Amino acid sequence: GGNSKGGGDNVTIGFMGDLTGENSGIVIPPKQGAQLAIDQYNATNPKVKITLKTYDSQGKGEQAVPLAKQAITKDKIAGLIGPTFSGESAQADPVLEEGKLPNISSSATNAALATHGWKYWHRLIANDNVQGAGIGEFITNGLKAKKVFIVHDNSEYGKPLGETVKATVEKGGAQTSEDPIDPNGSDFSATVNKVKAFSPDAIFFGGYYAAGGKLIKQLREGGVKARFLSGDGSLDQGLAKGAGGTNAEGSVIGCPCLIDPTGTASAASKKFAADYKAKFNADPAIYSAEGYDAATAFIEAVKAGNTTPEKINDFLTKVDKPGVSKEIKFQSNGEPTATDVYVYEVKGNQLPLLGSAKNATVK
Amino acid sequence: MSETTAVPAEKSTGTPALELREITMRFGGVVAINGLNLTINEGEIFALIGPNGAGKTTVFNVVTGVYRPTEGQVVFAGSRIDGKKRFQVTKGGVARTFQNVRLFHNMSALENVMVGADAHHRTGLAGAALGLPWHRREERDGRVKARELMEFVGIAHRMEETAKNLPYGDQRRLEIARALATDPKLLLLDEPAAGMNPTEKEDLQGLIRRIRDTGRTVLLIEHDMSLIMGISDRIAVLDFGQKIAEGLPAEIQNNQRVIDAYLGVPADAS
Amino acid sequence: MNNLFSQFWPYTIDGLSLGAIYALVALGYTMVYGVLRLINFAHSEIFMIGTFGVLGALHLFGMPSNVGGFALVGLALVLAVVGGVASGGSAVILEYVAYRPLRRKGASRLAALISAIGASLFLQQLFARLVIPQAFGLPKEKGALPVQGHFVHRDDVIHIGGFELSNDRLIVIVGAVLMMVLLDVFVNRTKLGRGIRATAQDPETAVLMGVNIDRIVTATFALGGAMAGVAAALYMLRFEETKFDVGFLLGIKAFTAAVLGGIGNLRGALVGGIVLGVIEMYGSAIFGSEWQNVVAFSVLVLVLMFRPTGILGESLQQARA
Amino acid sequence: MNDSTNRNPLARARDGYSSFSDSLRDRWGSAPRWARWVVYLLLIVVAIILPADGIGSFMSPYTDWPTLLFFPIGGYILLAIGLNVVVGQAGLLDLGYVAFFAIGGYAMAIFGTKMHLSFWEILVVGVLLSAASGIILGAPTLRLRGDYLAIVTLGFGEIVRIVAQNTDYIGGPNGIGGIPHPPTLSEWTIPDNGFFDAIGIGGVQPFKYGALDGKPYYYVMLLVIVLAIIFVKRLENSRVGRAWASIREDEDAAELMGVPTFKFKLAAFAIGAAIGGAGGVVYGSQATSIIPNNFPFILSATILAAVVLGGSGNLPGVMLGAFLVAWIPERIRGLQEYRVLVFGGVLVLLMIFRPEGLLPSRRRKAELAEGEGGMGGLGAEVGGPVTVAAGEVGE
Amino acid sequence: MLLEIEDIHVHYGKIAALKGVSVEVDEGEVVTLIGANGAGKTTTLKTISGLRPLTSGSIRFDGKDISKVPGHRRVLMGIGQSPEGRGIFPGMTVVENLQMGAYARRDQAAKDLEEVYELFPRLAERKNQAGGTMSGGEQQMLAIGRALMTKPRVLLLDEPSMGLAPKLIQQIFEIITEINRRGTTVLLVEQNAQQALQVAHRAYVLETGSVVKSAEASELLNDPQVRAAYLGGGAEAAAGPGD
Ligand SMILES: Nc1ncnc2c1ncn2[C@@H]1O[C@H](COP(=O)(O)OP(=O)(O)OP(=O)(O)O)[C@@H](O)[C@H]1O
Ligand SMILES: Nc1ncnc2c1ncn2[C@@H]1O[C@H](COP(=O)(O)OP(=O)(O)OP(=O)(O)O)[C@@H](O)[C@H]1O
Ligand SMILES: CC(C)C[C@H](N)C(=O)O
Ligand SMILES: [Mg+2]
Ligand SMILES: [Mg+2]
Repeated sequence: GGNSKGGGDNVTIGFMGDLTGENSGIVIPPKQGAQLAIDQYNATNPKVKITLKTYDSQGKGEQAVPLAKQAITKDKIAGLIGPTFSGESAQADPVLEEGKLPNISSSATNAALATHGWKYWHRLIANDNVQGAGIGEFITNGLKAKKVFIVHDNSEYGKPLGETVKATVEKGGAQTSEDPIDPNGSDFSATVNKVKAFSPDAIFFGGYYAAGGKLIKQLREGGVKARFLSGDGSLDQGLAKGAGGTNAEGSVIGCPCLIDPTGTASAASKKFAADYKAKFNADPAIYSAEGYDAATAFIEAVKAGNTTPEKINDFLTKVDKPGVSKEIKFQSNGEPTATDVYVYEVKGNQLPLLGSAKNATVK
Repeated sequence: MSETTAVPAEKSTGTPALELREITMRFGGVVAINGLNLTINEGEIFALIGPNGAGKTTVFNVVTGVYRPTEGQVVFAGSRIDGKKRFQVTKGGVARTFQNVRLFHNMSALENVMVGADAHHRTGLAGAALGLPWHRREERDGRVKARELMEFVGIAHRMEETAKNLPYGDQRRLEIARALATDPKLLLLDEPAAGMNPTEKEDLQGLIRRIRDTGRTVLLIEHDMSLIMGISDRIAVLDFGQKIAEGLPAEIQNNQRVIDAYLGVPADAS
Repeated sequence: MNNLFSQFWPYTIDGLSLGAIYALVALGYTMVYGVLRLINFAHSEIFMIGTFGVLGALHLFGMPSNVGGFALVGLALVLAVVGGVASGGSAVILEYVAYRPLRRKGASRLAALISAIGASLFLQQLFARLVIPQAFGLPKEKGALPVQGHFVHRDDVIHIGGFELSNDRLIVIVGAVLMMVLLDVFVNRTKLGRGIRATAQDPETAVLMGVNIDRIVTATFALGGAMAGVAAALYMLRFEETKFDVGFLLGIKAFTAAVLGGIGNLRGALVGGIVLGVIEMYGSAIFGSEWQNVVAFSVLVLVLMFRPTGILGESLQQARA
Repeated sequence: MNDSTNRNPLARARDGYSSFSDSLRDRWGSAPRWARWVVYLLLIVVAIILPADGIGSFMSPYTDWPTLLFFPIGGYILLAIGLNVVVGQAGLLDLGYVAFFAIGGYAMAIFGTKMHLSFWEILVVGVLLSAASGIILGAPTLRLRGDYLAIVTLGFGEIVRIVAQNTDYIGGPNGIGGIPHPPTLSEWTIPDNGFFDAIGIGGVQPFKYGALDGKPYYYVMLLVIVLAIIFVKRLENSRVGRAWASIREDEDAAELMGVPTFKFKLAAFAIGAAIGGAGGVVYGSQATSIIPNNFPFILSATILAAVVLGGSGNLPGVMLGAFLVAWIPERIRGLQEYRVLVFGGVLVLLMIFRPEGLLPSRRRKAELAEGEGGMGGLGAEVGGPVTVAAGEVGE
Repeated sequence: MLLEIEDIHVHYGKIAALKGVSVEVDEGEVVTLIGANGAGKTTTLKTISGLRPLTSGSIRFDGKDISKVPGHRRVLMGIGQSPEGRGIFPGMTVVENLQMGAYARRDQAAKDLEEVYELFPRLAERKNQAGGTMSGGEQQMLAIGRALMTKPRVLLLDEPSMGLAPKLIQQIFEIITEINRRGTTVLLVEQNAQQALQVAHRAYVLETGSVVKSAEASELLNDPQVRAAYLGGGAEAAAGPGD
């Protein structure tokens, strides 16, 4: 085979995720974040330039796996940002591991991903155990809910998240009931009726916003008034849009991420928000900063003179640099060190931050 | 019940091959067969005639297991066959042709006959997949038998042709060859001469005789009187699902009830 | 179980309104199947096109908001016409492009089935990649996203104890049954209907009776498509959202309903659709929503084991003697 | 074909192709035994050097060629061979064939990760399990005719997938990860020198199985495919194949000619299922993780498309069809988001162009031309735009 | 000439079924086609009614070239047919089948329905039975009755006597004579050549896709060659048992 095995004056970093599917709304922001970091780096005229190559898996494992192989054997990229969803990660990561390709996910949160002893796998967000516990605690402490209904989309991401939330609120003394939905279905009335029968104070949905919006709509139309909560998969304006009217108003969305369009968190965050807005004419959204930071990790590696996957991976074990979203630093199992969960509220078209899940409250 | 009694013809051995006992077949309100008793002896050519809709084809369908009779019993070679699966009836020694030709259209003529020959073959999946000698012998035998039968019915030159491309008359012959391949003791022919011209009918007549001469019993439905009168040993006449007459050709021809219901004019007048 | 008892009426009504939509879509499958013996896989896309037709019209004339009462009935009528025309028209085009050439060559039904699958993929992607982005001003990568339009004001029109019936569900159920009755009368009483049935049973002889088969086939697709279009309008009334592959799951269910009722049998489609919808709801109540589709298909298998040609049996064409 | 002079060039090209494939078949049919063996051997040699980079750079500019050869190409071919038994030979429309593929895959995953059986053991177990599930599905439903069976099989496919999705023991939606590769049989490396390098397989370790090198897997798939072909071909040319054909043509008549139709239909189902299961086992061992969504309905539809496109009932045709259906979407990856669109369109066009399939069996060709119980009669009328092309219309 | 068939060639795939057949039928005639199995009689009728495309040659009806006219329009022009194999709509009742015969007509068909019932009382008895469950002969009656319902100018009958009881066969030929007397032209295909020639004015003999003879019917009836080939050498002798 003929391609340059890295080491030249150009290194390719990949980004893999759902770029055209129905949940692409939460994948485009991290991609743009990564793009921004790399463009900024290349603009400094470095010796080794970095190219970002995108792989559109549509969030599906069966598409991610061959793409991963292709990235390794054919494109011979040096590092990969992604895959973005948990399901596709579970399928593609073993291939990346065997192919010894360092990868950093900016958003795959499934807890089990960290349990395989993978050496090349990393992520820059806290996992669903953390997220689920955070949201669960918020439900019992912040909301003081006594009856919680859990809905999930039976996906690799939604189901474990829903179940963690369930376990957490049960520990917090709440009564629960549960019903999964088929995210591709259109009629959730069976679930709505079940919710009505249970008459909960709060409903948690583990899943992505496309289905979440529909669910809220049908719940509200079915006369269910309980507060709606969800996780990072729903942290997108698409949720409110799908729910229609003011149906989603007041819903609370948790995320192990800080979205900071106004740049209040730090100077770096402020600069990032400004640059992002300038480049993409949009505020940073979910995981934009994490995408940026994941790219930064690779950029740092390249800056330090590492251009082969092996060496870049070695570098990642040691990297410790303040990023936009958090400290860029990995534990030995690939998990990030920071573990904060934040909650956001749906207000019209916006998703303002309520605060840290630990101590936030709603009116 | 009919008042006529069976008169054994001289050619039959007198041992019954097929017996229908009090068969009734109802379809909703239609009574297609009504308390029919019929005995066909080994080695005879027995004709079943009657007006359209009298229930003749239905008799065939009951005998071959297509329908389970509403009432009554079908006894073949001493044991009851009503209620048996269709392929078991065939393996037991009863084969038929159809009023509307039902060949395996897109298989070659030879293959059609080989399907019939397979009725008595035993090779299962394993034998065929592993190409066991037993299987290969059966294949060879089947092919030889099929060839012989096609010659026997007079369409040996059509061996490799696709069945549906054969002229109608040859299709009828092919159906007969296919049925013979299952090695029946009793062969049921449903209007085999339909669509044939008189010359061809004469050939057919010879063929049916030769089939009988190989030791088989033939039960025949036909509307062509010259054929019926020419070859049947005995004849039964159905009308509205009931037997209105039974006997030797000469008796039937002149039976007034038969003439009224069926022939219109005495058969030899045409 | 408890859920089912405490929420019996809601489950039943939701099942009926879901089933009504299944039934209307099933009609298209049943008609086309009856005449061409073809599982028209692209029928789900015909439905999808209907939903976008409806949505497009709403966008074009300004999305109303909070339509309720008699205005909603009126709007439903208008949308049904829009959906019917969009779907009926595209069904006719589909037949012309993807099936007619095959018919001319005397192709097998299997070949037509594959053509149908190809057409189904093609139409889905055509909408996802080109039509939706164009018509709704989205970037072309976003054509796969759902498109919404919110215009219905829902309230309960009947309210007796636990029995609550909302206006949208009422319109869906009544609308579907009405269409079904109209179609049934049409097929059984009119000359064109007789032509459809004759073609279904023996096209060649139908020609000898002076039946113009091409016209019959066109009419069949137009009618079946129009029913899907009406279903699409009712669907939009209920769910106010659609995307390029809405038809997929619904199509499979509708076909299941058609088979359950007895394929080729128009009344069977109604019965099958309603039974399937209600059973899905009850099943979800008892076993959990994740088993909804398993319940649906299991019931299908059970019914067919006892009635191999569906609840009402075949009718447009019957087993030949 | 009649009167080809007044036809358009496209139609003539089609006739040319048609008569070419006919004459090819004739020659094949009359070729002596040794000649056929030479061809078989040549084919196998070609299959062995197929994963070479040189071929790959043309065949697959966008994805890794050996991996592509293993799956989808090899996988689809195997599945198509299996489905062809059911659809092409016995004439039973199965729209849920993916279920057996899934059962094989899950067998590999479960026995590999939980019981620690080795790949070769699981291959046997998986095949038996899928065959058994074929019988379990078939026994109650094979009484159904035609499209009633189709929808029931479709339902079965969905049931299998959803049950997997809802069963925690097998990982629910997460599926099963960490599926072991087949044990390495030998570290032997094809010498990386002149000849082997020239044909592009130098340096390959054909018996060492890892996630990245697709070639060793491809060879396993190849082996299974060859075995399946031998098996299926022998059946086809025997009493069993004849029984299937007769059932397809006229089930009632077949039964009245002594064919135990139920038994043979069940056998077709079981064999199809077994082959699908074998595919699943091989696929699972290479994928290292499987989830329920790897087995969607659309895969059943795709395999069916492969069978029909290639020429239902004719093995080489079916394999060609599977190859195209697997390969075209990969080859046109350059079209990006339009590739499924184009693929759908190509399917329609191919069916319009050659409704009987690319390499139909002669028997099937006649049948398709006749359009038995199909759309044939619906095009039977004279007149309309394509009058002359209706030369083949049946009745 | 009402119907002129000129040198038509027709193929089934690659097989030539008709190799230059020319037949003429004049207004008010009964013309019969006879010939062995596979001679192409059915194909000729199907080609006339537009079910098979022509490879070459032409068909003229009432002076107009109808070679390219779609089949259903030919029915409107006045060509009716009772097809080989009967072509009963199996899922339609007997009445509905008969009504299908009047599909292309604009006028009232109630009177004709009564006439058909009169001709075939069995059909009246079984008005509401599904066509597909009728016996072979009953279906044949239905097919003929239905063809009569089309009130065609020329009626194509493909083996109308096939599968009928002797008594009915006589009746069928009487009916043919009768409708011809009332003004319908008939083109009759029959295996029962003897009787066909008795009712026909003229006849054509087909052999493997070509016309080998055409003449007045009465002439053929006495033609020794025809007698030998199509009327059965021993047509009379065969009535008794034995050869
Ligand atoms: N499945 C069925 N359902 C209802 N009626 C039936 C069915 N099968 C047969 N019949 C009726 O039963 C009667 C006997 O039919 P059968 O086919 O046995 O007549 P046949 O004696 O063979 O007549 P033909 O000489 O016309 O073939 C007919 O009146 C027919 O309509
Ligand atoms: N569907 C078909 N496919 C191929 N060849 C056919 C088909 N139908 C008829 N043929 C062939 O065309 C020729 C003429 O057949 P046709 O049916 O017109 O004969 P026929 O004179 O009506 O014979 P019969 O007396 O048997 O009805 C025959 O050689 C026949 O084999
Ligand atoms: C983009 C994110 C919402 C993805 C989600 N956290 C997952 O693990 O699948
Ligand atoms: Mg009969
Ligand atoms: Mg004929």
